Amino acid sequence: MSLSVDIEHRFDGFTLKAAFEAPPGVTALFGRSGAGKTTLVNAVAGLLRPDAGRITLKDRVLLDSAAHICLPPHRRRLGYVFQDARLFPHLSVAANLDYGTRYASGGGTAMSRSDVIDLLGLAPLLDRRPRHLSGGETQRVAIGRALLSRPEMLLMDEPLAALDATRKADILPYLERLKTAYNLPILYVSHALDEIARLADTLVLLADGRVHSAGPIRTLLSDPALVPVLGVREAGAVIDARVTHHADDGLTTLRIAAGDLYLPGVQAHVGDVVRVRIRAGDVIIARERPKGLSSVNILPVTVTAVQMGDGPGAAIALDAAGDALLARITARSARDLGLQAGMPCFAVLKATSVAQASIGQHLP
Amino acid sequence: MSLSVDIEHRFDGFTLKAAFEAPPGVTALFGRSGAGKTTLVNAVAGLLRPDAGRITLKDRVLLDSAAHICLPPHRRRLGYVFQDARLFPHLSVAANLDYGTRYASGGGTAMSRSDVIDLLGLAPLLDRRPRHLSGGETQRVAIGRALLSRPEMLLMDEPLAALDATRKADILPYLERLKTAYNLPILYVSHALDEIARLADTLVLLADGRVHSAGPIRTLLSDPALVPVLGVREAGAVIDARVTHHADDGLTTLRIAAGDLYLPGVQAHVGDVVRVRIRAGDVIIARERPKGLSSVNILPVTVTAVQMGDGPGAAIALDAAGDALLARITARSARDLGLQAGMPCFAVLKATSVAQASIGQHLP
Amino acid sequence: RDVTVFAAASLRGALDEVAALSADTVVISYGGSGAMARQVAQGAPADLVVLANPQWMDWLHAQGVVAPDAAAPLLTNTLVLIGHSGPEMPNPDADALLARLNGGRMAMGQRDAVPAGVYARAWLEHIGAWSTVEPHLAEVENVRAALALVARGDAPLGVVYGSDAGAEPKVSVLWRIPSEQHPAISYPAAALTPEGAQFMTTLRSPQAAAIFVRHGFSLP
Amino acid sequence: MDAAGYEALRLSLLVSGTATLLALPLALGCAWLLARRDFWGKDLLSAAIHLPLVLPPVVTGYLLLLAFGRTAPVGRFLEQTLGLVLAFRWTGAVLAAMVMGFPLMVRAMRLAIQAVDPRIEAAAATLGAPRYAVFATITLPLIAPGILAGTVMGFAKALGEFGATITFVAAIPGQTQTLPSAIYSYLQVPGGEARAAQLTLIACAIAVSAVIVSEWLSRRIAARIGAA
Amino acid sequence: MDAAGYEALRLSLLVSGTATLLALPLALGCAWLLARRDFWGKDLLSAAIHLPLVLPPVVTGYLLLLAFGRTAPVGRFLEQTLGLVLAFRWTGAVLAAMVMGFPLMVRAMRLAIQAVDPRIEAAAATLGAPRYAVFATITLPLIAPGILAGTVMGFAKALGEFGATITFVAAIPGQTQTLPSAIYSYLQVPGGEARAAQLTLIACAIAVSAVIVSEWLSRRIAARIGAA
Ligand SMILES: Nc1ncnc2c1ncn2[C@@H]1O[C@H](COP(=O)(O)OP(=O)(O)OP(=O)(O)O)[C@@H](O)[C@H]1O
Ligand SMILES: Nc1ncnc2c1ncn2[C@@H]1O[C@H](COP(=O)(O)OP(=O)(O)OP(=O)(O)O)[C@@H](O)[C@H]1O
Ligand code: MOO
Ligand SMILES: [Mg+2]
Ligand SMILES: [Mg+2]
Repeated sequence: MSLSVDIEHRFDGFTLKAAFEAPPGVTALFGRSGAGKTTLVNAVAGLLRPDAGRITLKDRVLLDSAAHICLPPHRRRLGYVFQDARLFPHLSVAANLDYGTRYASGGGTAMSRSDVIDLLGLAPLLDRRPRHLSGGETQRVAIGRALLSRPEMLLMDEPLAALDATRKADILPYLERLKTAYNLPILYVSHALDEIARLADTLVLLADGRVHSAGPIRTLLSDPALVPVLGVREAGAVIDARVTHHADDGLTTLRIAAGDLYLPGVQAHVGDVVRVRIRAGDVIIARERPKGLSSVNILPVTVTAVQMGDGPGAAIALDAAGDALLARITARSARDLGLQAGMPCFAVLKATSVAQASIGQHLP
Repeated sequence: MSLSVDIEHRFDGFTLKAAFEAPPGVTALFGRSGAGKTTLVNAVAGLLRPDAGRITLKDRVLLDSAAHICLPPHRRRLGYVFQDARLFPHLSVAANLDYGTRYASGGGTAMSRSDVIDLLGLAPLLDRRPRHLSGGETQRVAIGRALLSRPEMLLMDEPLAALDATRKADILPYLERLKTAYNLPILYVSHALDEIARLADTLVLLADGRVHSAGPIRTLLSDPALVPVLGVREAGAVIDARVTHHADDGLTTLRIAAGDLYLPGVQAHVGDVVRVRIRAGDVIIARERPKGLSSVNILPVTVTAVQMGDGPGAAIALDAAGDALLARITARSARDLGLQAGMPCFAVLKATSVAQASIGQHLP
Repeated sequence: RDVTVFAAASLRGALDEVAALSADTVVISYGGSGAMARQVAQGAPADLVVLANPQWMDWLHAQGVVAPDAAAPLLTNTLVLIGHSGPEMPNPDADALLARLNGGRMAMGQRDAVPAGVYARAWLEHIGAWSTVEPHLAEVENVRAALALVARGDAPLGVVYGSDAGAEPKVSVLWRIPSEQHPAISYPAAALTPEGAQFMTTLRSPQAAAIFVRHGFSLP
Repeated sequence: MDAAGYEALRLSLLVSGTATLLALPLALGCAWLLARRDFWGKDLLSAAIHLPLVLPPVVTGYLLLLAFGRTAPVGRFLEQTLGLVLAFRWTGAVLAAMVMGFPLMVRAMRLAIQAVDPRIEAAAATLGAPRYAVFATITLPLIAPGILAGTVMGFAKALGEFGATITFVAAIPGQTQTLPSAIYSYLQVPGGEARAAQLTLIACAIAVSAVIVSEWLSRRIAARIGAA
Repeated sequence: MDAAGYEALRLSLLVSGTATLLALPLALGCAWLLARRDFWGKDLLSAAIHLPLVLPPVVTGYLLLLAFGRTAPVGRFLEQTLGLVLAFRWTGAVLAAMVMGFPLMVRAMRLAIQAVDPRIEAAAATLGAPRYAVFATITLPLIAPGILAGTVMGFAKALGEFGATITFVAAIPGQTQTLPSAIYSYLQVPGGEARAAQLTLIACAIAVSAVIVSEWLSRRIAARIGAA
């Protein structure tokens, strides 16, 4: 276990009581506004001393209220990207970044300053004062500062919320590299399931200060029962696929047990196993293999469960030669097509609707 | 014209030179981080006095540097939701809200305090101090405060960025109601094209301090040339449809020139005209009418333009009996299907993939 | 070696000139008599003290700092009634003073704290005017402030030393108070070291006497 | 304590209290000007405000006499127009205490104003609050700790002021003789230490109470506005 | 100006400068304690720091004399252990100036510390900075305006201090006679006004220069840390 958390804390009118284990990799904290995400991260960082609990990182005890242990923040060696940036107002952007390096302990992950500056596009900002930055620029500097502090774990509280899609798409692969190449565990707060699906290995769903469910992202995202919790639009399965070919027209062939997928813009090398997120809403079900469609991804599947919702939708769990898929279609279609468990059919996936951001590198 | 802006301002290393007209309704400012969105909104609000320019709201001159007119912020009667909330730290949430009402001029839009509190879920927070709020809670209070100040126009700088999808979905219809029922013009900064497509009537694309393009949202969103600018995932056409029937299973039938659409969760009344956003990535093209699909929306269309991108994608402009549609498919599929201008074919839209949030009420 | 003298502030000027007569380097610290007495008792590096007030010299005797025979009066001074302008007031009584004050106040040193104030009070009591004049006093922290009040016309009358009044053109002496109407105004001096004793001889020299007289003091 | 002591105590409290209250708005105005405005002569204003700190109090008192004495131009003007006499009145003691405490008050308030985030004030302006209302409803509450600190300092200084007061308005029992000048005069007499000590203890007690009240208030304010 | 005037000026600058520098760290420590810590007796500490403001300077000087005189317990102890003699030396004048300026310094710094957002300090801690480093690299630069203000006030007060100094260490030319006590003693003799005025002008000039320098510095600091 990388991080293990079991804490309890009461505010006036709000109680956080959460326990979870975060294996190496990225653990996402997901939950509505006010669910307790920031409170929890603050406790991990040592900025909030919970009423009771125990937090360990690898073999280090960060907090053990029973043993009266509470490591001060500066000895926890965690890099924290705050929801509210918290740049040092009296330091230039460059000095803000260097602050991270200044007190970096020997350990942790070595990232080069110039890499960080390039990635986050900070070069033109280096001489600026924080108060002359735009919202997104501020947040990028905050990310850079945390990255440069050589932390043993990164805590990121909605780090990309202030960023535009292009910038997000630039930064996400880098975060992935942190986790794979540098083996840096990340605790990642976000309300964008997109980012989470791409980055996270583990998902912790917080609701009202309690852990609603926690587990491997694959399992949770393809659980039809969680569709209402995660939001209708965001549900979708995550499957592993091996890169077999990059074609000249930019499409990459990926092999899964059920057949081949053709996806654009996959960056991995041939032979790599990548993670592909297929949103339930992007899957069409056909009784017969359709022809003359612009969709090049058509997989034979078997219906494993049909879950009719309260509304007009239905969640259909599918088995694609062992991989779990999730489709969200209208209840009317489900009836019209006569879908039921065990029925063989075809899943049509739009190649372009497999979001760029949803293709992530898989853990080695 | 509701708002007319033509300003120029230089910061060290950044120049804003933007002119645009915002007709009544919602005008979205869209652009990358650092494009100058906040700077522009600040100029409209009177918090930044641009080097030169002219800003008028309806028939009131807010700024005319040639005539040395610069109305102070408190006489501009604009409600500003800041990117960084800016709640009054010494006042409770309730008092923050009431501050808006206290100095409200007689004019502007009357919204009831209890409505605002209900909508934004502020009831449990009323006695709290701002520093005891979570990020999302803070932003909700900021929105409420601006709404209650009876402004003649709302300025919203990424108001929903800190909110989760569910909360966003709750608030968006309300903003729509402000614009339709109360006729309140809104200048809306966002980097979520989703929100923009749903709310905005006019889109102003800022890039590097300049207006890249501006115009009715319908035109800009279905312009294949803007696909790279807006982001591959977010491009998509917006069309108007009339509600003809609400079925018991929750699907609503909408009439457009090319035929019927079946969409879930449409809230409008029978007879209303609503706006439907159909993302380019959610459209599949078929040469023949497909059968046995879970997709119930299949429209006969004609290809009007095929634009091959640099990468693996292709943007296909379609004409559906007069309505412009945009499809994004792989270049390979475009070639395989032999798509070219003038060719008749079928557009398959997943009912559930027409996002809930993309169905908005149309201006009366 | 330097000679250090602690002296009453009202002696500055005269004493500075006298010090110049000495072959030694004379360093003079001016201050209030009470403060100086306390400092000497606390071991101040004074070779000689000149106070404006015999009471504090007595106190120093009592503290055992100064031998009873080491101290002797060095100078005396006179007390004068001054006014901003107007005719002289020989032998004033309470009514005359009140009339001349005409609703204004009489400036003088604080009745207990400032030596000149102590003498002024004694005089007023002697002529039986104290209870009448007392409500019309303006007591200040030093004689010069009293002088300033009269010079500026803020107070019609004041009681100060003769040595102070002579040098201020904006006030006129209305009445030189006879010395028997108040306790003797005496500046006792005491040498604390041999160096101090040596400077004492300079102080008592005829040249010094001339300087003191020129500044309005008298010799005992 | 004897009657004179009581009288001095009463007067000290009256003078210090009045001086503090009167100086408050003026000091606030100066603090605001110095913190937020740029104007010609700003540094000189700041220097002038600091002067009473630098000059021996007696000199300040003397200068007050030159300006506000009965025969002085300003003093005459005040007497003729407002009927306000400062010389030898408790009102003059109030003026002296105001002048001496002023630099302390201004500085504390200025620091507090400088620490207010102007973006918060801007937010209030966009909600329609005119400038004075922004000041009253946002700035003022946010600088409450500074106002409180300035008030305590000003009051304490006023309570301890003596040199300028006695030079300007003398030490008239019941009118202008405050606690410190009573203490001073006791200290000048051999054997007066005991009574001086008694009055000193009273002054200390007042100061300690004022500080304790202010610390309590400051904690309440901090809890309200969320300062550390 | 005569040699004595120069001497007094030199000594005043030496004493005020030394007092300000020595008091600075101590005042900073007290300010930090009062702003950030809660402990038993906090209000009493605060009251004690304010006392020199409330008491007539002469009383403060007298108390210093009682404590640090050559024959007084603390004075003797200091002399025997550290060889440090305060009584009637310029070092004593430094002590008196420190004590008198202390409340002003502490208050300015305390206000500044209270205005620092602890969340910014917390951010530094998460980046690995130990507590002293957070203070040195974050808190200290952010409270620079307060330190500057405290320094100016303390220096100004030290420059103007007179009652406590003359009571504690007398006014020995070249040793303990500072500008204000020279001014005071000139004011005591007939015809001394002109020289008193001259020295007063010099004191004013120093004060004005100090304030102008501090205003300039304060603008630079504001530009750096982004205060209003
Ligand atoms: N100091 C505090 N005192 C009282 N209540 C608090 C305090 N801090 C947070 N809360 C409350 O605790 C709850 C959880 O807050 P937290 O900041 O952890 O939420 P969050 O999940 O991070 O939300 P968001 O997504 O909006 O940032 C909220 O209801 C908040 O109002
Ligand atoms: N006071 C200032 N001085 C110098 N440059 C500034 C100042 N304020 C903003 N800028 C710069 O102007 C540019 C535009 O800033 P602005 O805040 O308007 O961006 P934005 O479009 O709102 O970005 P974001 O989406 O990140 O909030 C940025 O490059 C920013 O760094
Ligand atoms: O010389 Mo004195 O002791 O001020 O009257
Ligand atoms: Mg949060
Ligand atoms: Mg912005």
